[in-house]
Amino acid sequence: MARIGVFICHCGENISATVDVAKVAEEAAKMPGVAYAMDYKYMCSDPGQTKIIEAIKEHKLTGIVVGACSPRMHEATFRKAAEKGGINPFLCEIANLREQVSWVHPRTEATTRKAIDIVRTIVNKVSKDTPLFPIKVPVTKTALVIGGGIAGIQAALDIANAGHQVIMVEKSPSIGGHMSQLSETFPTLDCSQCILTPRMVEVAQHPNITLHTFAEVESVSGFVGNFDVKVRLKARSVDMSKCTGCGTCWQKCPSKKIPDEFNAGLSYRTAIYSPFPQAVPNKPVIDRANCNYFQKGKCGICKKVCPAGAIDYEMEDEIIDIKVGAIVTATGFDIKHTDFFPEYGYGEFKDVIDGLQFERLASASGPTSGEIRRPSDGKIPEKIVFLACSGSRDKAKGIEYCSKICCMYTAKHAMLYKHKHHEGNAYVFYMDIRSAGKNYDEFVRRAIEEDDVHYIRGRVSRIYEKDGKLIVKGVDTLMNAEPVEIEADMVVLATAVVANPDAESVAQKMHISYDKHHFFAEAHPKLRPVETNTAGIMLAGACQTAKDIPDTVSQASAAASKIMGLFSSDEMTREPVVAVVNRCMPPLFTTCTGCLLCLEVCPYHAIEREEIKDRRTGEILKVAAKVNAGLCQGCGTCVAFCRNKSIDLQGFSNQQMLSEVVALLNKPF
Amino acid sequence: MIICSIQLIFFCIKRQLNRFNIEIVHESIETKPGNSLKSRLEESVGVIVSHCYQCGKCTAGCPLNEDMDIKPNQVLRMLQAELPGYEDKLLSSLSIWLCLACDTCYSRCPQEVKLSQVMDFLRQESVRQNKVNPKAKDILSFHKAFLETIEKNGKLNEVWLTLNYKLKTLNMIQDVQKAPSMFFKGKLNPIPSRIQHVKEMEKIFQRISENEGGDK
Amino acid sequence: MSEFEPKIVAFVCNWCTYAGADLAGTSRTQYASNVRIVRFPCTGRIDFMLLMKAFENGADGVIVSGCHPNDCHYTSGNFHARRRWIVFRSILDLIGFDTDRITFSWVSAAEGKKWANLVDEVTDKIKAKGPFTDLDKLDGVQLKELYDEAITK
Amino acid sequence: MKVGFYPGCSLEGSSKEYSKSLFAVSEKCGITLEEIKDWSCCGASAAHSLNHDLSIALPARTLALAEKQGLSEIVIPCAACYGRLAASQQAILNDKAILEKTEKYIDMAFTGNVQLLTVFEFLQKYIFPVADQYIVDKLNQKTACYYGCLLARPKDLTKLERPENPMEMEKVMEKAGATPIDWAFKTECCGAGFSMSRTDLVAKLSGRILEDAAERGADSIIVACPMCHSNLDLRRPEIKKQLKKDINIPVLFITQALGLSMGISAKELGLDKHFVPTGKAVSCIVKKEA
Amino acid sequence: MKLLQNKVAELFENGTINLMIGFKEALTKQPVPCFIEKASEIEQLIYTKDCKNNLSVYLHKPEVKQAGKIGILANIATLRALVQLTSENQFWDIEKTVLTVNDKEEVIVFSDMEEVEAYVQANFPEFSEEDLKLLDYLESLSREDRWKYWTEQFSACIKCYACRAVCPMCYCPQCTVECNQPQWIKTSAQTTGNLEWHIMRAMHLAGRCINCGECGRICPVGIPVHLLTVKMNQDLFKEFGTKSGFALKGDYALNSFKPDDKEGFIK
Repeated sequence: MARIGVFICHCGENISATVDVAKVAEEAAKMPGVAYAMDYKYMCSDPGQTKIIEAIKEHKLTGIVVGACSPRMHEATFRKAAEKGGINPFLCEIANLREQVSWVHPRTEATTRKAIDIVRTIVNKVSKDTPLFPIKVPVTKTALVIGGGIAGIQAALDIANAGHQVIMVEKSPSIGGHMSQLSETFPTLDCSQCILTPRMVEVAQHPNITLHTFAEVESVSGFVGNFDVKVRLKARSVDMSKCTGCGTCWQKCPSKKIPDEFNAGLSYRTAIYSPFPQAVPNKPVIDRANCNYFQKGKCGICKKVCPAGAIDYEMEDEIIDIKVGAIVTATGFDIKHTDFFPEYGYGEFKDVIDGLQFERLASASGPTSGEIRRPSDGKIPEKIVFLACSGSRDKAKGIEYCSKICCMYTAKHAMLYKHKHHEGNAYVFYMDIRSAGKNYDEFVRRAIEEDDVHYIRGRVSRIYEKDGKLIVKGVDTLMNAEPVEIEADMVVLATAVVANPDAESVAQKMHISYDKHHFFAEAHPKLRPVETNTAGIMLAGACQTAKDIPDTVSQASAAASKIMGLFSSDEMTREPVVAVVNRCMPPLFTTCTGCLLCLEVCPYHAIEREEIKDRRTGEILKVAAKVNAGLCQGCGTCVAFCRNKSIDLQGFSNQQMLSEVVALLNKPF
Repeated sequence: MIICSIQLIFFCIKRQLNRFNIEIVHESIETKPGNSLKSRLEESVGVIVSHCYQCGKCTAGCPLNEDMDIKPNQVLRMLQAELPGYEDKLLSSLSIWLCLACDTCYSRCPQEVKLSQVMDFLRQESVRQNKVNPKAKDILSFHKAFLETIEKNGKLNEVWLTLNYKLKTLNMIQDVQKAPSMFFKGKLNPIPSRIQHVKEMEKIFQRISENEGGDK
Repeated sequence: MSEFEPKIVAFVCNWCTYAGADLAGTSRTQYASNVRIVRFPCTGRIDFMLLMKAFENGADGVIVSGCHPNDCHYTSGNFHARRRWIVFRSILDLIGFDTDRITFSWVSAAEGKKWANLVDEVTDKIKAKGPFTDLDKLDGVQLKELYDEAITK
Repeated sequence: MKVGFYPGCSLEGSSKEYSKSLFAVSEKCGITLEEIKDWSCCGASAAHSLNHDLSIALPARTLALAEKQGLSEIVIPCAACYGRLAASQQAILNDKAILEKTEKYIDMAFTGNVQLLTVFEFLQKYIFPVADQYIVDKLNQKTACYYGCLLARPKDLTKLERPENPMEMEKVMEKAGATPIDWAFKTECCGAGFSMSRTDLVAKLSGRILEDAAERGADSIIVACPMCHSNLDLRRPEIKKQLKKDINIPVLFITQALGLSMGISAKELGLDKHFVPTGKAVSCIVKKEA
Repeated sequence: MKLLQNKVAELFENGTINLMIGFKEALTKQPVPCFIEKASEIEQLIYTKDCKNNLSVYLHKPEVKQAGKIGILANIATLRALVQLTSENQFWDIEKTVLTVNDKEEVIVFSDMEEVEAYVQANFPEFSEEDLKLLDYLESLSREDRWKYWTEQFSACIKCYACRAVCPMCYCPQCTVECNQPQWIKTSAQTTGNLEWHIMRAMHLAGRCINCGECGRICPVGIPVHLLTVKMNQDLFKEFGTKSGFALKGDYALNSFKPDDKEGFIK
């Protein structure tokens, strides 16, 4: 006979404010199989846990139910306590009384009834629980880093320096990411490339890092410690082993009018190109969509001029299979472009540019060699208007969130402009200045106080072009909402930070969650900010949400350390929530019919054919299905699929699920 | 023709004297918590003023921003803050009458606040509480003349409207020079065109005014 | 007589809808207390037999909810579940079972609000429909009636 | 082909030429416009300024009549009327309580199954497919296509592809052989309903519009709203006073311009009814080369 | 008939089979199954259009399996069953020779299952018109009337499980109704339990039923149970294009999916 203990947590007042916790404990005590019930202010606290441990011993409990917050919060805590008390941790289950009861309902009897129902359900589940024992699986001590921006670079270097193998996959021809495009960085105004390029080179030369640029992840299968990843190495059309990076090919390439991604479309590049002079690896690729040879079938100049004979038009995409134990997702972000703003001209005014374009204009390696000139006619603008919150915090445009970095980089932009043109006028339209960060607010104040940037509080309604000027119609809400009209030479929109266009499909390949803006979801917003809900996959950088460089680097290092922890032992234990095919006495052996239709259902190919043989004669007595516990992830799809219930899922067994349903019902809600 | 016009003027004056009061009931409403201007607005129009975060984009784009005594974003600000005196100030402002309902504000509003509906509501409240700004009397008179005209005729006749409006404002000279040329271009039709079932029209007005009486 | 309070059982997956319901809690989004959640690892684990058992044991409505297509934590559990639901609905439809009492939905971990709305909507719908009594009327008398009928023939 | 038609008050009075030209163009293209019997005024800005229920009930009466008449689609050339009718229909269909209330007011059933067409939608759907065979002349001039507010806003009612810089009218003008100019005041407000009550403001707003069109070299301004037309055409003396300069660009209705390209006479299109002489626009026209 | 008997005699003679499952005449119009163990008994073997039984159901019986080499005379439904069962991995321990008589009354002895598959695919039967008519009628009813119809039907069920016994696809050594931990379905013959039993049966056979109609024919209280699975097969074909008993390499709707399966019903 089961002896179950029920422990109801008040969670301070979080639960007790709307649920009559004493009543719940009282009712629980009456439930069949319950030997002990109590309520306490903080079950998860040390004294709370001690109470559980003592109760287990004192009342000889065989299983416990904790009515508290979501099992996603403290299941592990309480299972550990149960273990300390001397019972199998899987005989401890959580009744979710906070997230799904007290926080979502008012203080009524119905709410308390719901709490009691949930406790009863879980008591019934526990009474059908069986002890389970963790499964050990080996760990492949190689990490995959997806994305070669500053986040990926930092994570890869940290893991590699700890002595583990790292494979880095970057989709563009060079690593470096958005940071390599920036001019100076706030709040120190040090040159972005100067601090980044040494890191890039280190990645390329690190003995523990294998770098695949111009490559993308095709698929991810397997599970923590044992992921199988397919990587597509896109055809570069250039043999990396022969190419010396001399540059003859791109100097001679006749297709010269392709908008240059690195310069945010402000200049042109050739069809065979290396994105920028400090690229790593600094070897070109052919952009086949824009190459005369591939599009029209004639040209072939690069092949003729290449002194190393490295050009290979026949090259094809190659898919490689790699095995890794953990993954860092550092796929970065995108920004909205000026065509996202109808009221600012649908991107049709050349001198209305976005922040990244301004970075390129201000960068010494940019198309104007660092002179700030407007794109339409190359004139140096006398008046620049910066619009913060362009698209951010704009529900109507579908982006409610703050992009976090714009306040700072707008201040930086205005400052850079003023440093280069003391006589020029810089105006910043803003709603709020969000400059929380070390030395950040001081930086903004410097722009206002020392560099004489005019900050105007108000949003701009419209921009139109007249006689080569951009008429900016704004408002000064600090001046009795006075309408403001500025005839500007150039307008810089601090456009919203958004997820990469392919973020959704990346997330789906990895089976990680993402939010409605397609930013990847962390496992817990506060306590597990670098892990995803899929064990073994970590997040770093702006693919999770808009981030500045210091935050990105911190998160990357955190992700790396999570992985180093994972790699610190040769084996890892997995939860024994796995499917099992039943066994019984001969001549039946198992009720499984051996139809093997479930083999197709399993997403992990964890089910295999098993021949049950006579030990002496070797004669096949029965063919049945068998679950490989090492591969099984415990989804239970096979369990619901099996016609005659021959497979069951440990921890979510048929008996448990059915008794939960029965316990819930048969009485008024 | 002349007789016709005289008849028309005569008729208008008569109507002006025993004016039928369309749906406009003057009354004063006490400001109680839960019955504030804001809560009534949110209830009847469904615009939530707290959505506005005062970026000022509405004012920046408003075609008449310079002429408004209270700027569009400030209208919302006053509704949000609900400080003593704001309500009176709002209802007796000129701005609410200057709003052209061009919807430029709403079409660019990042928080999707339907400001033109707020303005409609405030106008109706202003009339109801008899707080119309003196400078807006002409605009109000025009609106009233317009509605009276269609109540009686079902559709608009510009001569009819103009005369009615001029009688209300006693501004006889304005636009007089335009009339002859419009007339000869065939744009003015002194004989009031009417819909067939004028009675239906009156009934609609009547039912609405009865229903509103019942509501309060 | 107090108002009819429907009994609704929700069969949800652990990774999306259960997390979505948790999010509704963390964001303090209020919704009808008529729902009781049963947590499964995946929608693929939800046996159609359990839905029948829920009705048999007195549920007035059932919600089945999991990850959106392509978002399944286990890659394809929800796709298999979706096929099963299609087939299950068609058999119920043939038999004339009131399929309006079963609501299928996708609620992701980010959709706390959607979860709350879903529960409210289903609660209202079932309230309007009234208690589920189709099964209550079945047992007991028919066999005897049938026997009597057979005898008289 | 038959399409329902709601003229609205202005098209019977001060903007007769809009109606006249629309009929001329439709007739040319074999489209018959069937007027809603006993239609009444939409209430315009007066109704929604003073009485919310009235602003829904007045258009609803006309829409209910159209339903009774069995019209499935009606074209509403006046942008203001379109705005009121569409807003009313949307409000009723979105809220059952409003539907019930309104049906009581108008004492008629309302189903909302009449589809409302703006003048652009009408041209696009019925005139465009056949227009090419009737277009014989080229307008051969720079036109400033002016939308004003009510053709462009609110965006959920007007259904324009690019509400901040719409191109629907430009497409019509290109068809008619004109060169639409790129200008900044396409969707700025002209002062609309203040024509009579605050003529000073109308002069200011319409003045800006005319000024920009003139500075960018427009030969004509094309409109599709009677209010815009009367403010830009009729209020020229006040605008002159405001700007302290005379701008004599003629203002044509979109249907007039299209009619001209189809070889319909200026008189038939009502060009003689304008205050600003339209000769300048007509004189640019050349035969379309085959 | 002689032709068939000669052929089978030949098979006995050359040792290809040592048990023949076929049909013999009965008192009723419909022939009944017979088991022939020696060549001398061959004379009773017949095949007519009225041979409707699905003999493949006997292949699951241990007594039959013990015989070793089995010959089976199959109508088209039986052939489909053999194909489906092969795809479900059920014949790993059985050596069988399949015979059929085609439209031209020719006797065909299949040399392997691939030939059976090809024959089935070439002669794939339509749904019977009678069944379709009944289904159409049911569909024309209101939901409430359908519910009434079926619950009345099921109230008559006496849980004799004849439908299961006669079904070649119901070969589980232990059926879900026999599970008692947990007890999924009430064992007594009450309407709710009966309803659950039939819904479950339909679910388990959806996409696997080969439309032999045996279950409906055998039902002692005359419930048209086969309609449930016929309808399932019809819907599955409409929805996913799958056919049961059609291919050896399975084409089962419920262990596969397409990312764009319909989901209009999902909120």
